[in-house]
Amino acid sequence: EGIGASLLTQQHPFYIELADAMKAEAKEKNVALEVAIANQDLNKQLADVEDFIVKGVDVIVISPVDSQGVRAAIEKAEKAGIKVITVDVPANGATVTSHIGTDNFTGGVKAGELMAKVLENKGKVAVIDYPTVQSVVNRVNGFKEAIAKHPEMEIVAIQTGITRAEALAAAQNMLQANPDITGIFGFGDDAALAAAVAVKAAGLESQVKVIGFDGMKEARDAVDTNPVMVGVIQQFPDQMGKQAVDTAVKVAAGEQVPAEQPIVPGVYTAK
Amino acid sequence: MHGSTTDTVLKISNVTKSFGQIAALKSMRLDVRRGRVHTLLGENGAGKSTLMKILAGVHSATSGDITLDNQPYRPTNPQQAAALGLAIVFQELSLCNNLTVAENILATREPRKFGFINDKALVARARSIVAELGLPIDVTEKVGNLSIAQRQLVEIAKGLSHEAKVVILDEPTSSLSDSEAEILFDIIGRLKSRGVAVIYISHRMEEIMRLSDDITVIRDGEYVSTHDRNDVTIEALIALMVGRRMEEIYPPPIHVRSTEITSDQPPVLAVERLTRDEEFADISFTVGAGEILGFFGLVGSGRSEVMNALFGMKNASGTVRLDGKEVRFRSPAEAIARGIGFVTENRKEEGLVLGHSVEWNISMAALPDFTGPFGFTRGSAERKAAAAEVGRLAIKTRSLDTPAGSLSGGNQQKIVLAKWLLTRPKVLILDEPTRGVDVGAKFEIYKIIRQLAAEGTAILLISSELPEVLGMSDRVVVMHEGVLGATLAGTDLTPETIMAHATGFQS
Amino acid sequence: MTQQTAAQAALVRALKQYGGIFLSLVMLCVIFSFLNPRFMSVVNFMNILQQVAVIAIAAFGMTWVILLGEIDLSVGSIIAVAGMVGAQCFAFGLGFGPALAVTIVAGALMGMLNGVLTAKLLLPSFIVTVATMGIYRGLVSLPTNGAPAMIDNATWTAIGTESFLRLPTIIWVVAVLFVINQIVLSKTSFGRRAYLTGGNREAAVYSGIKVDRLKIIIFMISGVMAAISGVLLSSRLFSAQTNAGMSYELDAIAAAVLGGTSLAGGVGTMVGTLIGALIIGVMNNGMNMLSIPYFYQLIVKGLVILVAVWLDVRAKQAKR
Amino acid sequence: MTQQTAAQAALVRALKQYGGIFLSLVMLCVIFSFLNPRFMSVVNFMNILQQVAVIAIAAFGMTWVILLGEIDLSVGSIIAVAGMVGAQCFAFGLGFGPALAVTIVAGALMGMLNGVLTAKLLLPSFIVTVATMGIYRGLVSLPTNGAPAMIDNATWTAIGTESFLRLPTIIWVVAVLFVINQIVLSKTSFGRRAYLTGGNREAAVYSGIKVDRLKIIIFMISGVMAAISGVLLSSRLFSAQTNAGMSYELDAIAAAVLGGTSLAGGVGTMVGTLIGALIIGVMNNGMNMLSIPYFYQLIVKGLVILVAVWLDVRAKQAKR
Ligand SMILES: Nc1ncnc2c1ncn2[C@@H]1O[C@H](COP(=O)(O)OP(=O)(O)OP(=O)(O)O)[C@@H](O)[C@H]1O
Ligand SMILES: Nc1ncnc2c1ncn2[C@@H]1O[C@H](COP(=O)(O)OP(=O)(O)OP(=O)(O)O)[C@@H](O)[C@H]1O
Ligand SMILES: [Mg+2]
Ligand SMILES: [Mg+2]
Repeated sequence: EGIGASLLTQQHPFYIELADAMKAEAKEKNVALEVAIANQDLNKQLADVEDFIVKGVDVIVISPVDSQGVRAAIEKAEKAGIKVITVDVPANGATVTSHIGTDNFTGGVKAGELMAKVLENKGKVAVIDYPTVQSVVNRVNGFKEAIAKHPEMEIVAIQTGITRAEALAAAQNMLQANPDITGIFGFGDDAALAAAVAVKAAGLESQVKVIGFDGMKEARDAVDTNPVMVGVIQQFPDQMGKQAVDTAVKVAAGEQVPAEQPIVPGVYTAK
Repeated sequence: MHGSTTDTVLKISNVTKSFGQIAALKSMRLDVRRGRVHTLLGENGAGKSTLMKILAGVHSATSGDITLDNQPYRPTNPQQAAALGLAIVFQELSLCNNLTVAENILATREPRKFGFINDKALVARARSIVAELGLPIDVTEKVGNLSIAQRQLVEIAKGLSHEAKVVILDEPTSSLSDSEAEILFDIIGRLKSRGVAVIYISHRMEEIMRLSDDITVIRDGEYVSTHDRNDVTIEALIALMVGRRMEEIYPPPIHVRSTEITSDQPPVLAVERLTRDEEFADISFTVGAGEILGFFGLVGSGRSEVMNALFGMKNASGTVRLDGKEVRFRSPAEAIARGIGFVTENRKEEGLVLGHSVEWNISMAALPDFTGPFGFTRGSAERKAAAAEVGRLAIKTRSLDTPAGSLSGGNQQKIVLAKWLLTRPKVLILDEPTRGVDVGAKFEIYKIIRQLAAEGTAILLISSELPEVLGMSDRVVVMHEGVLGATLAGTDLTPETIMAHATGFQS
Repeated sequence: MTQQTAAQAALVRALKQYGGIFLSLVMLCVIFSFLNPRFMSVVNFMNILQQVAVIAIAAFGMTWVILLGEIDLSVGSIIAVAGMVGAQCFAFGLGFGPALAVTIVAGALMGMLNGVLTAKLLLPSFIVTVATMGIYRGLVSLPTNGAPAMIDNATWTAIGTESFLRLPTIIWVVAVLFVINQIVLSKTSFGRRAYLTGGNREAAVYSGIKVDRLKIIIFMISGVMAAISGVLLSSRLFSAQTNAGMSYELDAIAAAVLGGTSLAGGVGTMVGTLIGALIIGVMNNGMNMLSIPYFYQLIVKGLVILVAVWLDVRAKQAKR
Repeated sequence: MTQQTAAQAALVRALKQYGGIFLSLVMLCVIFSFLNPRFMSVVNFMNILQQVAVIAIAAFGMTWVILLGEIDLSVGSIIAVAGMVGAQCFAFGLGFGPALAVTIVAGALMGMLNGVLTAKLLLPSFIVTVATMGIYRGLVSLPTNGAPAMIDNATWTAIGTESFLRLPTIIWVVAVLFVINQIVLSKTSFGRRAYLTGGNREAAVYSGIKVDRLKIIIFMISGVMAAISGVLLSSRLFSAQTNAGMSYELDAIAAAVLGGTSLAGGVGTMVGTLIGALIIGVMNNGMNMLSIPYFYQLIVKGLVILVAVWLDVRAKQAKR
């Protein structure tokens, strides 16, 4: 009956690119693909999976709202004899047939190293985070670890800025409170782009550098054109989506697939 | 003082009550005796209801002593007051429209079985209460579907549904017509003969003289005097109450323009065969400039419905001519624009915005007159006009900015009147314009009505008080169960003929 | 009157009372089964009931609050706190019983705070519960700093996953709570007082009802119902999520209002609320079954709410 | 009365009317400047004003709606739609002027739908706007399938970033809208009608006020204000986000209620609403400056709302 995919959200370019890649690959491979959007609500994700089970799909692809809570959905599917593949965020406490995702911690470390490089190993840095999302927590942890290796660098403020508007206000206020900040790490493109706007509004373009994560087109363009945006950690949702569908097709056909299929993020800096 | 103190059941001495800076009661006293009807008489805002609410445990007195059967009496809530032997029928309707009559009457006292409400017993008990009181109400009907008068009867049933030593009736007849009032008087007679003390509040002098044993007059929150009914006259009481003598209750007609009002002039308003399903049918009448056309009928005879239809609130078939031209109003806004004014019968619901100032309420219907270029309000003109009305109608208010809701009932009624006077209507509909208004204020309102008529306003006066209709009207339309009973004028205008048509014994 | 005609009369009355809304529910079911044959299956109805349980139970509590003419926007946050309290209890080493008790008491306390602020300080409940919505949502994140907490108690998680007498346990919970709420509302003096107070607060005071106490208790009921919702939700998810129940208060309000509860107070029933919740559940499930994209689902859901409330308002007007 | 004493009297009256809430605002500012000296600076106040602009403007519209005793929960979604409409206009090749006009008309239409459903079909505005909140949120995602849309019109983005006469343009926009709303509300008969209708709908009808029309116009005002908010927000972000303005309706309501607007209708002023919005803005900014973690911010914000509303209610009771 095809593949059912339950995705975390549809309001973020990363997931849109992921979904588009999946749809394209499904068309290529000529399999039916249905996409449900959990809208960041784990309960809705569970309901979506339950509804897939009733519909009788062959394989379910999940990008979990939460690594731990997704266990319920995975167990339900397996009870019904349906194999599950996770993308982007891994599942804890339940085994899935395969996981395809970015190594967020490594990505965070790369961001920290890039920050140290552009700031010449010294200076005060701020972070815009989203503490309820595990993959973001991993990124920020990686970033912190990399910064900690440099004794003359310090993280002076961490604020939550989930939407672009919130991130803009958070960045403005952090800059106001700590005018000697020289670097800002945004947990995602939205946060970084908002931080760049705040830097410009505060007239600190020559002082503050911004690094983002995700690397969607808007952010890559900004890196190319805006000197404040010095770089962005680039994920590859297109690869992820394609690979997820390929894996699902193989699983449906009874083939063996590797349990872990990590996708290492890249570092995108100005050309 | 008179009478032996031994049969005093309720004794109030030196009670004061203030709401913030307003002193509603200053040094109030009252001795209420078993088996007697004690009437409390005072102008609007004198503090009668406030005193009763203190007795009922709704308010607590600021200072003073009250004893019930020689025991200190200080209820903190209505349930406690009831348990101590006090029953009250409140002036302002205190019913829940979303529940049935039975549920309202027995609220918080529902019969129970295994802790659950027994609905059958509830209805049965309510039926027996209503039957015992002789009230014509269906207890399974929702209160929201009843007319104001019927709700008043429910209120009475609710207040009197349990045994009490003292029964308080705060203006129970203000929205009743005579036949329902008679039922109430019967009930009061039975209570008296059982030795119950009744505190009675009313502004209708005839019924006060008929019912009372003792009469206490209060003025501005202060005790004035207590009298045995047999020792006083209406005139004397009124003088005590308003602080001056009043010769007449109804002002004489003013015939300023009597020469111009002749029968061959076209009427200002001509209504033909106005009909609305299940409410009224084939209503036809005319009213001329300067004429006061009375509308009498028993409660629920459909007078208010007819007026609502005339005013564009409800659809009805038939024709309405204003100054000879056919009109059809789809909203009150259109009716007002063509010179119709409507003093509605329920001032709290349809008349006033209680939370807003006296000024805003008075200018409300005439707002277009106070609107200048670009829609700006003309503040000073508005204020001047409102002040003039307050002065003309002698409205007792601390300032124009006082919220209308904090005025006494009679003064609120005058504000509603003032609101419509400002629109300078050609036709003014008055639906129970003196409901709950004291005699002094009534006289003022009557004078204003006469004055308006003299200035050429055509007036439709609806009233359930027969003396009022007789005293004020040039002609009287009598309605009975939604149809027109008769239009009476001249020598036909007697209480007997009117009642005969109203009750349908003659048609 | 024979027993049969009494039953018939009751049916006619029920149809009159719930006609508009019941019609909407039936229509939705018919449309969906027409469009997808798998919709009409026992398994799927079990699914729907389980999916709607969390909203339905919160909506029972909300019905009480709205009946009083008040509103409780903190329900979604209480749902989240309840799950987290449960998780922390287990982390603390408590057993199932004590943990459940602590969770429910926590719900009652949060409801009590809403009630006291509304009744005693005379603040509008809308603003009180907007504020506590934020406060409770903040509290839920403190123990884990925003991260979800695992729940490793087998009994707790069994509620959301196991069956009893061939019916999923969750459905039993909903059924029992529905019956209790329905009986208390329609058959006890307490319920009658809620109707009276919601219909005319002044009249209630004059009738000797202790309105403040009533209000506080009713907010506590809402808190407890939300806490039970939170227990079910966390047991379904094996974990307490800090963003659990976000904006569920709106679904709960929608369920109650769809079911004929008047936001002005004084009018409403649990039967109506249950039907309202089912409409929301059927809609969500049916659209998923038809693979309607998420944004279109938002639009359709809004339209269905509008049409259903409109049908209901019209039916009630026609009745008069 | 000399002019000076008249001014003094006005000040005393204003202090009486806004005493409670104004005190809260001053207290917050004092506390924050005490805790962080950088708080008290011209630059930071500009920051606060810009951050609060979106909420404040939406709250002006909300004040009208609440004044009528209604509520508009679709405001946050309208903010998002407005940004997206603007972005699509530019994608379509329109210039700044036409795009702005289309956006504002879109806001008016969405408000009109709310108003017509409420006034003509007699549905409660709470449920109407819960439904349209979903519908409009769904609509915003259709053109881009959920992705944000870039806005590449220099004039549009300049609103959010440039200054005029040394003040950020956004602040000018807020100031102008404040003055217009304030004058229309307090000086015209339209405003008076809103107060009267909110105070007693029935009495307003009998006094010849066309209540239905008034209601529709007021929902349109709310829609237009939200649309302007959306223009500002998207200009600040250089893009239209599909999740823009999510739950801003609650902040707007909180601002209006903090400012003394009564949810029962009939009472409220634009001055109060502006102060209410500033309290919310100062709070968010000040806590960010102090690096208070997000969850604690939620809690503190809730507490401050409670305290401020309570102070205000108390001040009004004492005045009586
Ligand atoms: N809750 C209240 N708050 C403030 N003032 C009040 C309140 N209740 C009554 N008053 C004031 O107390 C005074 C006495 O009012 P009360 O209702 O007792 O008059 P009354 O004698 O019953 O008049 P009426 O004949 O019009 O019913 C009035 O000036 C009224 O404005
Ligand atoms: N709000 C209402 N809902 C339903 N029926 C009503 C309502 N108001 C009045 N009625 C009914 O309409 C009929 C006519 O009432 P209406 O008020 O016009 O009579 P009336 O002659 O003015 O008497 P009164 O005003 O003294 O009660 C009555 O049978 C009454 O029960
Ligand atoms: Mg009185
Ligand atoms: Mg009448």
